[in-house]
Amino acid sequence: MSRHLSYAQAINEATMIAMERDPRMLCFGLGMDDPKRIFGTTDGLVEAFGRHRVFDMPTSEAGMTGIAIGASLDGTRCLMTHQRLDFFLLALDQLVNNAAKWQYMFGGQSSPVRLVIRLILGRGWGQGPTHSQSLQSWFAHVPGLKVVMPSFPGDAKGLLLSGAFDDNPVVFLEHRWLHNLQGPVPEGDHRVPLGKAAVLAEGRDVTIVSMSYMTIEALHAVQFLRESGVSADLIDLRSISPLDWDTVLTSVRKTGRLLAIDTSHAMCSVASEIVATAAIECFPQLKAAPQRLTVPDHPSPTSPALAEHFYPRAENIVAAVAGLLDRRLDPSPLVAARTSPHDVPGDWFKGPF
Amino acid sequence: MSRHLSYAQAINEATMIAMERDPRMLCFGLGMDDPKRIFGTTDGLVEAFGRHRVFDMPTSEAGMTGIAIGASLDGTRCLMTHQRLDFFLLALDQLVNNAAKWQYMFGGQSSPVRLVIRLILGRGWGQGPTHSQSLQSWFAHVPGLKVVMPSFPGDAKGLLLSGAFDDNPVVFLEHRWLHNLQGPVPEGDHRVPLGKAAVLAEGRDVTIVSMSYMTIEALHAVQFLRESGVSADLIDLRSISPLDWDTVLTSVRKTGRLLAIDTSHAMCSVASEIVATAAIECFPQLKAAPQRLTVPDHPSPTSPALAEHFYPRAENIVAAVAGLLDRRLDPSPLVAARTSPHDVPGDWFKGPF
Amino acid sequence: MTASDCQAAIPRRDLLLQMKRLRALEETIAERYPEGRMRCPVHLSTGQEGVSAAVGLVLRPTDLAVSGHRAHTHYLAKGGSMPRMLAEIYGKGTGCSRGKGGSMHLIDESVGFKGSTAIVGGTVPVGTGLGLSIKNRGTDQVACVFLGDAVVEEGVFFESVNFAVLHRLPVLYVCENNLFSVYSPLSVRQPPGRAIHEMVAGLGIRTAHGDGNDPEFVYTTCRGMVDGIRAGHGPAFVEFATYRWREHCGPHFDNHIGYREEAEYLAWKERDPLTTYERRLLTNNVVTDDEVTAMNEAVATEVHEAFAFAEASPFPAPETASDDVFSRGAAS
Amino acid sequence: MTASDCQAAIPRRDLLLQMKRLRALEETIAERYPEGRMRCPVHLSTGQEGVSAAVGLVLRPTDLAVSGHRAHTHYLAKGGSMPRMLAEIYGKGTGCSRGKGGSMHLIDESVGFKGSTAIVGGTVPVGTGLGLSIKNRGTDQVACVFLGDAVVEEGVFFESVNFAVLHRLPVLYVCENNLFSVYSPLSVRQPPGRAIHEMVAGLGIRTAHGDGNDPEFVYTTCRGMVDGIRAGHGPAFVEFATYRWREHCGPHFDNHIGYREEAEYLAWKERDPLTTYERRLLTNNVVTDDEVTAMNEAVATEVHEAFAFAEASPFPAPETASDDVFSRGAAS
Ligand SMILES: Cc1ncc(C[n+]2csc(CCOP(=O)(O)OP(=O)(O)O)c2C)c(N)n1
Ligand SMILES: Cc1ncc(C[n+]2csc(CCOP(=O)(O)OP(=O)(O)O)c2C)c(N)n1
Ligand SMILES: [Mg+2]
Ligand SMILES: [Mg+2]
Repeated sequence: MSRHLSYAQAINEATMIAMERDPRMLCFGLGMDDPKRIFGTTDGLVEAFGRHRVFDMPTSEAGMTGIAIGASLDGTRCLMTHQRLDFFLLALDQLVNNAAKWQYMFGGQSSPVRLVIRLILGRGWGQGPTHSQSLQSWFAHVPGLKVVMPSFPGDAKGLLLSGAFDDNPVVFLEHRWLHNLQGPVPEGDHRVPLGKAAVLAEGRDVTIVSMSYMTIEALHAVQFLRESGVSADLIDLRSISPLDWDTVLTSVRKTGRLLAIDTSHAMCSVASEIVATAAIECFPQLKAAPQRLTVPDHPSPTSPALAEHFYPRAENIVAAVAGLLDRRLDPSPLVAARTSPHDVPGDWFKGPF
Repeated sequence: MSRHLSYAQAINEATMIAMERDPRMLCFGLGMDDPKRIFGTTDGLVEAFGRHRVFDMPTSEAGMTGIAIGASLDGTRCLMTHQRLDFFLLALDQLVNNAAKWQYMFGGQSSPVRLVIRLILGRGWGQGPTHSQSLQSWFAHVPGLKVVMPSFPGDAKGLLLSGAFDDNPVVFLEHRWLHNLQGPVPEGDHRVPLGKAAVLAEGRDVTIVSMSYMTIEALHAVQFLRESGVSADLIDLRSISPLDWDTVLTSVRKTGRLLAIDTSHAMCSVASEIVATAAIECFPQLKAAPQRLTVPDHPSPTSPALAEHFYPRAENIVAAVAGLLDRRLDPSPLVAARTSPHDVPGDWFKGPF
Repeated sequence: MTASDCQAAIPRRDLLLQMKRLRALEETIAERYPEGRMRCPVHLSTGQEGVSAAVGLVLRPTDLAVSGHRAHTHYLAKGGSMPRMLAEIYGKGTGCSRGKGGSMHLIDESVGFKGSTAIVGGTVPVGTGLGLSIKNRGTDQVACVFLGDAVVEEGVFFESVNFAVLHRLPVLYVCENNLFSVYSPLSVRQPPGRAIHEMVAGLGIRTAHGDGNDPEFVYTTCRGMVDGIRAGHGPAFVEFATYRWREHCGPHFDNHIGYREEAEYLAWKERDPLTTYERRLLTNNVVTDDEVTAMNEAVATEVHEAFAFAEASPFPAPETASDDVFSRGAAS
Repeated sequence: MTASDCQAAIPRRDLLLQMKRLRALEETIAERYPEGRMRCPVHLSTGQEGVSAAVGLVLRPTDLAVSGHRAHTHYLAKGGSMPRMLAEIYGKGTGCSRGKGGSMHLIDESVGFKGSTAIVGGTVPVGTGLGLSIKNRGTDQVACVFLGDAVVEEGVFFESVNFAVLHRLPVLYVCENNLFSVYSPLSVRQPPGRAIHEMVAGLGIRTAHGDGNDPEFVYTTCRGMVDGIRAGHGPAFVEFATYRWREHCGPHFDNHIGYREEAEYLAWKERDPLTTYERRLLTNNVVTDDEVTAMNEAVATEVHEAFAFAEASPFPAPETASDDVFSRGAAS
């Protein structure tokens, strides 16, 4: 059965189920049990499972990541949350030199590292340069990590549960602008396999590959394109690593045209990887130069006046597709239909973070 | 005037010149003034400039990076060295959240961050999973950083001097297998501009883009190809960020065939970026699917029996070019000509690190 | 200098005036934030002004300082421009960081404020590095690092202090212990019985600690430490007990949401560094009622003008969004 | 239990035997390394065996341990397989990490050795996390973290100890202070007058310290701490003075290259934990000459056989290079 829940509620429900299924699993992070409950995603956890399993922690991102790794090596699954990805840069040594390599460097003779790290991607209301980084390409570059970026509540639940019961470190990237998004969420121990993309729309003319919040923008664009007589495959990656190349490349071979969208900068991005792999693998079928759409090559500025043009939106997607098809399309109705200010995801977002 | 020096000597000479030119500049890192002098690269520095300007440090990679940033903001240039890139993962918060963003997040109202960070890339003699990472794509993904990977002594000197006198943070990646490489090195304050690639060979059939130690392998391959009647453009990137797109794309437009070589894993790599950008920018001129050559998608194993096939070598480059041209080429003479074991760069390398 | 000289040297009226400026600014931000025109996170220091004001008066304009996310009062107390700070919070092109940084990324190098950033602990080594450079230049400047009680949980704090002690750097670490990190009390972050200053003393640094609500105590304590630093005695760490009145981030009060008690807040408010100090100076005839009125007016005008400036300033031109990724400084 | 009971409980012959095993293994590696068949960095612990041997005997097989780059003797003392460790150093498929890890990445979970890694300080939080899990499981196991004097310069060390104290985790931190990090003396890394155990005590952890050349002292000190940990008293930190006889990495002596004095080395060698302890046990008639001879023979045989195993073992098949990036463990 499937009801509508918000993305935050879906994460909450997945966590509840995982914690119930594995009575030793731990949940921790700054503010884990504080009044805000990490944007509602950890509501009710400490009440259900107690302070020994659900706890706040010192501001020690590196140490706590290593502690999570150690606990997991003794059979204690850990789910750790950081309110911004940006804070987790302090812990990359532990993630990359330990978590990602532990199986490999001990030749598979070790217990598994059963660790999910939730990292929230900030945007809007002046989050600025140190609260809005989106480093999926870094994580994807590292062998031994699994990386997911769900766009919808159902996938958030399903990927979090699959991650929690995977025997490898999983980086779970959730976009702040998705927390309030409503959608159908299956009940119970619903799993979405790691490494499988979702095809959200099917078409002939172009393949659009997207992730996380950008998939929402892409959905608007695809609808507009459809109304303009352009039919698109829209692939929501869900998993960044392993990446579902079958689905992506099959679509590119069919349409011959690719637009890869990313929440980060272009250089060495996931979008670049998708363009590169498509060029390598689908060269004979390509009908036009593949394209990518990313944020510009500078940090996110704080002023709303500067941030306004930083993030690509549906109209930019339409424009890119128009370029791929060498057609004229006027996306201004998309812009005109918008009601909330550009620096908030919707009226529910009251700032300040 | 130009004499032959080793790559390590070239780094040493550049450092000497920079330290002389700027009497406030500091040089520090673990083992900076120890008997080994960081593979000889810091010979004579402490004797010439004293312990106040050239010093060893606590094993505190994160803190010392922030300290370097702070000193530079007060007008004190810093050159910091780490004996392996892998150790520097501890300092990424300081590099990315501070050094890279400092100019931008203060709207250009700050003093410059004048900081060069030398990171040595390990390989061979069982360096294994935690002593051989090559994360140029991470650095290149971050706006605000400059990244160089010189392949030859002259460029090492010229890029280190340009980096030292640049007004931005520069990551200088030097491959352990290059330290003993001999080559012409101009005397004096020789600068190689950041952001300019070098064209090492000119040809019609294929563009090979390479970096760091892989350029040495590529040179062997290009010579073999020439003898086999295949003429290649060989572009040595030197700078990874900013990347010299003009040179790369002009060549790809000319030859229509691209092989991008990398010292790291494929996913979200610099090689992927080059393939992607070429596909986007040079699509009409491409005659064959572009290719890339990287290390496989697992950490570097320690056992020589396992490491043997981890690193691509000249014969793999030849094979990739053969594929691009749809020709048969037998690179076995290249392999047969080799004398030293595969896990050392030459007889000078005595291990253990 | 005798103890009474030192007493005599306390700039009492400046302490009061400075606290008034900081309080008025923070409270006016709180008042106007709900208008939705300051579109970035703000971390207000209402209640903690005693520390900022005193440290700011101990430091000279040539001294350097860095801070973290809660930096408004550090910035102002160090001499930073109020209009430019406010313009920054409004996202305007006249902002101290030209709209790129917002409330958490403030700078004014003309008065030695070298920057505040938003990563907990992130500027501790940066400030330490300022000290390294000062030491090498051989001046008697001091680098001041403002930090919260959560910062001492970050490893980089220990790395920085260890280096400062090792090299006897002229750095003053000022820890404002306000008992909380966001909504997390000390009890979930640090062991029972921990005194931060004692733990830090174990690294070999000189320390002092005491009541952050008493600006004269803060002033004399820091003054003593800074004199020692200028005299080459190496770094010092001072911890002051204080309390943040409003919510962690944003303009509201939040004693009702469950992480702390209204009573606790009221007890601290009772010991308000500003009003208690004003009473004390009036009682002791250091200032007169008229002088206080004049101060209040001057402060109100300053704050009013700063808001007027911020509001009237234009937004930065969109095409400036990509400026300043790299330094414009010419290569030398 | 009285002090004399505790004395009586010291496993003297085991201490001697264990030190002999560790010494023989390290020295044979040193002897044979120049053959060029152990093609990975090796960090030998010759001279430091007193600590490893004693801690290994204090710990139970069910206790857990982690270590860093210099881990051979920790691994063996915890009960790790000598042949499989050597095979690992030879890069063989029979190695404890099947050739993936080499000398710096050792594991033997069957005896509770949960892994050693090469990043300074990298396993300190990992060992602390083992303690968290043990505590939650409610057993009386102990997690032991071996570390060097440079590790306490890494921020993650403080973060880990702070958390261990906060949550009263069953963790024993064993610091072998051998005065150097590679070629860098303590004087360039930590302030003069610093006693590591004192600094760490500031975090609120129980500490002890003393002579690492006296295996009985190490044994009784750690035994006391571990008993306390098992009784729920929370973590402990012990520091032992010791000395690495050979070069930092590799098989040679390096007292001539300029970073330390031959005389210093000789003074420490004079106090060799192995030979002095052997003399002491002989003098006190705890062991006889014949027993010592038998021990020596047993150790020589064990080491010989371990080398024979390592040398005879096949290299791993090339296609296994890509195995084990991810865990094979079935998803549950
Ligand atoms: C590395 C990092 N972790 C977490 C955060 C989220 N965060 C922002 S402010 C803050 C509280 C810090 O507390 P404290 O240092 O005591 O300063 P206070 O807010 O009390 O002034 C936290 C945890 C952050 N910005 N950076
Ligand atoms: C993070 C990091 N920095 C630097 C190194 C290089 N390194 C390898 S071993 C070592 C010495 C560590 O000294 P100590 O902890 O005292 O151990 P010892 O070698 O004396 O046993 C160093 C600095 C490293 N491996 N990791
Ligand atoms: Mg606080
Ligand atoms: Mg040591």
